[in-house]
Amino acid sequence: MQFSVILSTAIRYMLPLMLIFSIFILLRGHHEPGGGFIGGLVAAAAFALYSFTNSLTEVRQALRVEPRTLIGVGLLVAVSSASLSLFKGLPFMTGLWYSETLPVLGKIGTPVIFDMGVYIVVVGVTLLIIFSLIEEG
Amino acid sequence: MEVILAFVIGALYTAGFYMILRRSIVKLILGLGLLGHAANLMIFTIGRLTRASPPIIGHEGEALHAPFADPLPQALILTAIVIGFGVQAFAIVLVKRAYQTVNTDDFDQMRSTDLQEA
Amino acid sequence: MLLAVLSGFVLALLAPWLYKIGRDATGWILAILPLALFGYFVGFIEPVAHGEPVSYTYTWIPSLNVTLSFYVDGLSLLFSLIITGVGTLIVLYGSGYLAHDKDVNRFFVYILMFMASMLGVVLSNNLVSLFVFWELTSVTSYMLIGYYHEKEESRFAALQALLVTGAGGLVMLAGFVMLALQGGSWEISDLFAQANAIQGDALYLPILILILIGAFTKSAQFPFHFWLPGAMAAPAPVSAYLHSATMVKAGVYLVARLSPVLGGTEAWLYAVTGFGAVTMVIGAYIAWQQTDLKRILAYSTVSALGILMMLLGLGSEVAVEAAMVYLVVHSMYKGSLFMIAGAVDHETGERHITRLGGLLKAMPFNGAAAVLAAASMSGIPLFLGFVAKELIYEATLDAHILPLLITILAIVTNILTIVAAGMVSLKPFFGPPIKTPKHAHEAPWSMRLGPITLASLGLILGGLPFTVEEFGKLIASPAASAILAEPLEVHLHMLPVALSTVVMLSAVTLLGGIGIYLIRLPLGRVVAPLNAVSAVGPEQWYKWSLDGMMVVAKWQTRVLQSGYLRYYLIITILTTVGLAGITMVSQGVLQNLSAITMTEVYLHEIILVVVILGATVLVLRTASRLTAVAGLGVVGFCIALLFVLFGAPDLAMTQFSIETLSVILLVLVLYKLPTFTGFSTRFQRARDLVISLTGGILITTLVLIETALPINSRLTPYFAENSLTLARGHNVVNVILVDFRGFDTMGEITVLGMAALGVYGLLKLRLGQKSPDKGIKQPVIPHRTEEFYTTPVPAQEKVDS
Amino acid sequence: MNILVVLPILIPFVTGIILILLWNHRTAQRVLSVAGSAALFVISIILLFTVWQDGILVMQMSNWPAPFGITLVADLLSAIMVVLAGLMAISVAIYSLASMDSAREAYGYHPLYQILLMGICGSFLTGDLFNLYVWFEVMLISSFVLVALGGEPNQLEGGIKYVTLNLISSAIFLAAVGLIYGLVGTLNMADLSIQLRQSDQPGLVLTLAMLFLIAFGLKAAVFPLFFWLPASYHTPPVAVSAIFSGLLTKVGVYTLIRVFTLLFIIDTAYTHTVLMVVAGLTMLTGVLGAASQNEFRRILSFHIVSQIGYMVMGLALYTPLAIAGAVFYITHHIVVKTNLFLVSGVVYRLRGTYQLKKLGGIYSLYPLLGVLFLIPAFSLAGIPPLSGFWAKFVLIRAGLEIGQYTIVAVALVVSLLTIFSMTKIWAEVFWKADPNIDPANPPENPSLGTLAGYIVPVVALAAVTITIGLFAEPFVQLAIAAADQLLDPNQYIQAVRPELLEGIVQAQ
Repeated sequence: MQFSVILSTAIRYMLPLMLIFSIFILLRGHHEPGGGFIGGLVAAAAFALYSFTNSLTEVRQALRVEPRTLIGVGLLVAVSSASLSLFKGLPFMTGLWYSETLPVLGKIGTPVIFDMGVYIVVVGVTLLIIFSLIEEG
Repeated sequence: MEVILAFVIGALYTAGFYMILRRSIVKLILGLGLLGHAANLMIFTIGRLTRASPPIIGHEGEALHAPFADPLPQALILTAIVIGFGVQAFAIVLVKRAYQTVNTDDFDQMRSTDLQEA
Repeated sequence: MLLAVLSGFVLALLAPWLYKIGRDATGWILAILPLALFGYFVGFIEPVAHGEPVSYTYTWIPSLNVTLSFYVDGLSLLFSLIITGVGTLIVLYGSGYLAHDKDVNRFFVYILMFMASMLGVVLSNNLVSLFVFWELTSVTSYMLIGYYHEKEESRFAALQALLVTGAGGLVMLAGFVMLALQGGSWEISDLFAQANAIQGDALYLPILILILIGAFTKSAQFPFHFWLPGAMAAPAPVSAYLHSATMVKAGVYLVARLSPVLGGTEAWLYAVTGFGAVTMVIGAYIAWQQTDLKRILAYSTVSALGILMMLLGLGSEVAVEAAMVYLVVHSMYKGSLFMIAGAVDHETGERHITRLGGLLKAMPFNGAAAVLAAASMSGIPLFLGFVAKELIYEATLDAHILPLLITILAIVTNILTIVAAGMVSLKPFFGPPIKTPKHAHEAPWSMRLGPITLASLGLILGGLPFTVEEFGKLIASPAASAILAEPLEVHLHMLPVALSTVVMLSAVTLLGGIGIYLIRLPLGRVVAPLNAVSAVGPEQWYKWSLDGMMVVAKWQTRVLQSGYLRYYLIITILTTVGLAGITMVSQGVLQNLSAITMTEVYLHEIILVVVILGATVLVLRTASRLTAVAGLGVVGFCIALLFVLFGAPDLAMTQFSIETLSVILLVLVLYKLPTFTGFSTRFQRARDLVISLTGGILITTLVLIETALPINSRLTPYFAENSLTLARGHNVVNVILVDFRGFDTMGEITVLGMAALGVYGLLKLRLGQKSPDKGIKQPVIPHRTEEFYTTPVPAQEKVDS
Repeated sequence: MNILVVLPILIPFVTGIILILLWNHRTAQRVLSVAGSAALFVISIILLFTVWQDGILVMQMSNWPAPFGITLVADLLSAIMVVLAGLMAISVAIYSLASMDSAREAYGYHPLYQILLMGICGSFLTGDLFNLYVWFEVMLISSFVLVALGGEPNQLEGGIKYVTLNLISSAIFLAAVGLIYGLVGTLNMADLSIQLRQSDQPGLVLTLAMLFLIAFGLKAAVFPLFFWLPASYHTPPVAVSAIFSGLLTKVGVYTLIRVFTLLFIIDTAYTHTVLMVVAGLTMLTGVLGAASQNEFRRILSFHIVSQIGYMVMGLALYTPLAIAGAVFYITHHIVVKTNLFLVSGVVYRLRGTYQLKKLGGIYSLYPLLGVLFLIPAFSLAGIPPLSGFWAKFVLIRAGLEIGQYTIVAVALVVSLLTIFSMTKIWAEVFWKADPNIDPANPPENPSLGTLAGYIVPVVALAAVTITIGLFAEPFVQLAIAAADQLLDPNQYIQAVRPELLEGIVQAQ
């Protein structure tokens, strides 16, 4: 696929923007339509677009981690946030909330962190599938 | 609207079943896709339809006020869609690989694991 | 007592190790156990003969009323003595017979286990325990008959014996359970008191039939007798022990044991006596036409078992006494003859009597034993066999049904038995010597002890008035009383006290036997045409039913497991529609359809619906993959729009993004696959459409009915109320996803992750060919070089496995 | 609240995650996989003892009261199933170390294995119908990947059938869950138990019951929905076959027992008659299928179908003893069937084929292996005093107690045919002389000692079979106690949330 230089440059600059947008969707999910799943897809789409204009090696470099590892990390984040309550003697996944409101993030609690885990997993999954298929040719 | 959708769902199921009964492995995948759509739409309809009141609590209120769309079926479908996607992605690739090994789209060429060796 | 029964199992498990130490002496060491047990049971003779039965109970599975309870009365004691006594001799004999066999240690394992199981059968008071041991005898006999397992014949015979006795056992188990449920107890001794209640019950006849089938298969009664001659594929010690002295008598034992509970009725009389009589004649008739030593003995054993069954069916005092005496007599002479036959076979390499003769000089001990045993078998005075035969005639003359017929049959049987006795004892050992494959010589001591002991016991017990009487008083009568459940007074006499019909019959029998023996060869040629009947005999039934089963099995598997995925799917869809549809119709669910009401519909919604339907038709009809994928995508996007219209923005966003991904994925993958080819005929398409329609109609009906009913979600009000206050989120759907039902989401992302790993693995890992090195682990592939697999492998040849 | 309820899900999950993160560290993966499985086994035993002592354990996920959140429930049946899962997990994990090829290990065999266990344990423990769907999917996707991983042609062919039919089952299940929510507006099983019993639409409830019967019946491989099993179970590496054969169909049976003792008891005369017919036909077709096969693992696969029939028979008879029989049967069967597959793998390791015709002479060379085969084989065939005998005995007794003679007769006939096909394997593989003996080129015959990784789990499972057989009492007691719980749904509801029971009282 031959993309014009303009497109390729545009995508290069869009990448961080889209990532920020995806995080925005992730964070607002608790209150407005959005959430980790859709956010993750947006982020994955950003990398996917990037991979159409650049070689896979470059995309991997930009990503820095293996998509496979992202899956693991995402699941780990999710399960850790869910397990926190166990240490407080509460049932698994009980939402724990930090009492202060943080800048940007707003109210932070384990359900939100769990959603971040979802986000990471979705990025990892999507990229792993796409990368594998592209490598397959 | 529920009545109309009931028939749409039925049509989707019929089409899905018909597609998976073909001998083509590609049609199988398309059929499974149709069935997935049908199932999601069905749960959505079963949860009853409410027009244009998403289950989001306004910033002034403490709770949802009727009328609002039932959020639970939505959450269930969302989960089901995502799971369905994952499973289908795998199934698609499986079909592709199977095609590569037997080199045909014809299911009738894929009977060896069921049959006795001569 | 528990130790006595179980010690055999323990020793069996130790036998292989003992063999490593003991080698050739192992038999002598192992024989100590049965001998000790024999001594142990001898200790019971006095008390049991004089007093009450002894019982022992050990708990096993109280929840199921299963106890390890043992009951020593005259009957079980008599059997225990035979089992341990003959067992001792057999272990010794076996160690000699199989001395040069590399698998002799396995023989020891199985024979000891068998002995212990057999002891368990005859001593168990609990129906379930009895069955447990019963089946163990079947299994151990399977292993023993199949001892020479590399021969097809052995495997066939072992399986045949196992299936026939196993089938009977299973039937019997049902009978046992019903018996226990009717009788209110699982302990046999408790059931004695319930005899009237059980016999009066409507289930009595089924119970009787079921249990008798078990007993008849085990004791080789017609029409199940055929497995016994087949079992002659076993080594001689096994035949001598299982197929003459012990296992085949288990059915006889069971009938005797349950006589007080089930016996005494007309049904019992006709069934047990009838089958016994038929078996005894058929067995004897076939026996004298055989030429193989072991087969002669096997059929004559069938005949003897028939006699025993018949006597138990008659059920009179003298009949039962006769049965017990004959049981002992038979175990002794037949055990010894089997061992002798084995010794002959072993030392000469030949067991066809036509090719044997004049062996007495080479094998004097075995020859002498053969003569003694045959004398007892023929019922010559001074031998215990004579006493038994007198009693049998007494019993048949006294029968409640058809005394004349039964007596005649008994005479015929006894005459033929004498012929068989002559054939196995006189023919091989006397007359002109015939050259045999191996140079004939006497067997080692381990193999002489058994035949000599057992054969001479017939003379010792039957040759003196004192021994005969004591034998009757201490052994036979207590056993008979146990069967009749009342003390009985039958005295045994060495010789008849007066010249009676019975004595005349004995004389006729003896003379007839000698006469027929002399003309047996010409007679055999005369009756030979009759043998064609055996081509449709029970053995054929067994083969036919096995073949028939295989035909049915193959046919149904070919039909069901056809390999066509679409048939599997058709069956699945039709089953679903059928089960749910029948239920709906029969349970009156369809009435709810009348409650359907049409609610308002807007034009844009109609348009969406039309687009969905149109796209669906496109998917169905297009010949292009990409068009089909596009159609599928349109359906998905339209559904997403429906979600938007009906208040589900999260759902819509998800559906949009997923649909996009799916389409990309489908295009990426299907791009390289071929275009559709029309595989199916017009008929198939019509058929499939009808099947699919039934599925669609089912779903539509269900949705129509449900949406017509009022909804009452028990959960939603709670979510509406608490999402913000307790779970701190405005978006209720998201709150449900990450909090109320966050656990679902955890599973969901796990599915996603695994699916991605699966895609990755499927695309990269291609172990196309079977590993060439005979299944030994795949060649070790460097672990980190994933590139190794990324080279696309060309489409492989289909490899069948 | 007791953390034990969630641990059987968490342990394999966390293990699986760590294994994904340690993707390229083969040794660490192998060690951790076994360690995780061992931990699961230990925890499962503690769980069972706790439930046995203290009654049903419950945890409300996210601390929302039932029926609003998701509830995890460990009653005796669940706990027993989890213990069995743990036992299979550790046995097959060890076996995998020896038998799994490094290629598959490099592509995620170990993490997938753990996630499979997670899905299985989740299915056993959840008390929520939709959550059950999710765990089913977790289990299924892992099993899909495990069936196909390696990409051998057979695997792909069998895999497509396996995947398609199971997807259909999932679709029916999902639709049925939706319909049930639409009907009574709840998903919690305890709550459903009440609502469905009191539904004013009994006919509709029965219709939905049939949909669940199909969905779970397909997973359990009952007649006429079992096709996917014989088509696929013999295609993946034997360790995968083994864990599947032991656990996957039993998840289907477990859910059948669960929903037909807890949810759909509105008209047992109707539902359980259907189950009875299904049970009989499943037993028969399965065993006949086995009789017609000539390949080690195919025979075993068809036998799974046949044996499932016995378990359904226990459920269909629906008396305390019968349900206990079903529970006992599952216990026995999982151990025995897995072990038979493991033994088939040892034979394959020695001879490189599963074809009976090409095998032979194993008993002469490896008498110990022969015994190790005979123990589970005879147990499967119901030879006393091994575990399978007691399982069949209880069911036969339960059937005769209520005069269900037909199903008992079928069970007995099938039992005989089971003996037939087990002895067929025995005669062909072990007794018969090796047909390929080539004196010039004798086959390599490694001593069993060098195959310790194969043999240790086989010996352990054989020991369990013997223990269950000889010391059956505690196992029978456990099964009876589990059955008592199952037949009294209010115990379950009471444990989940006592307030739910008030609904019943009001309605009556």
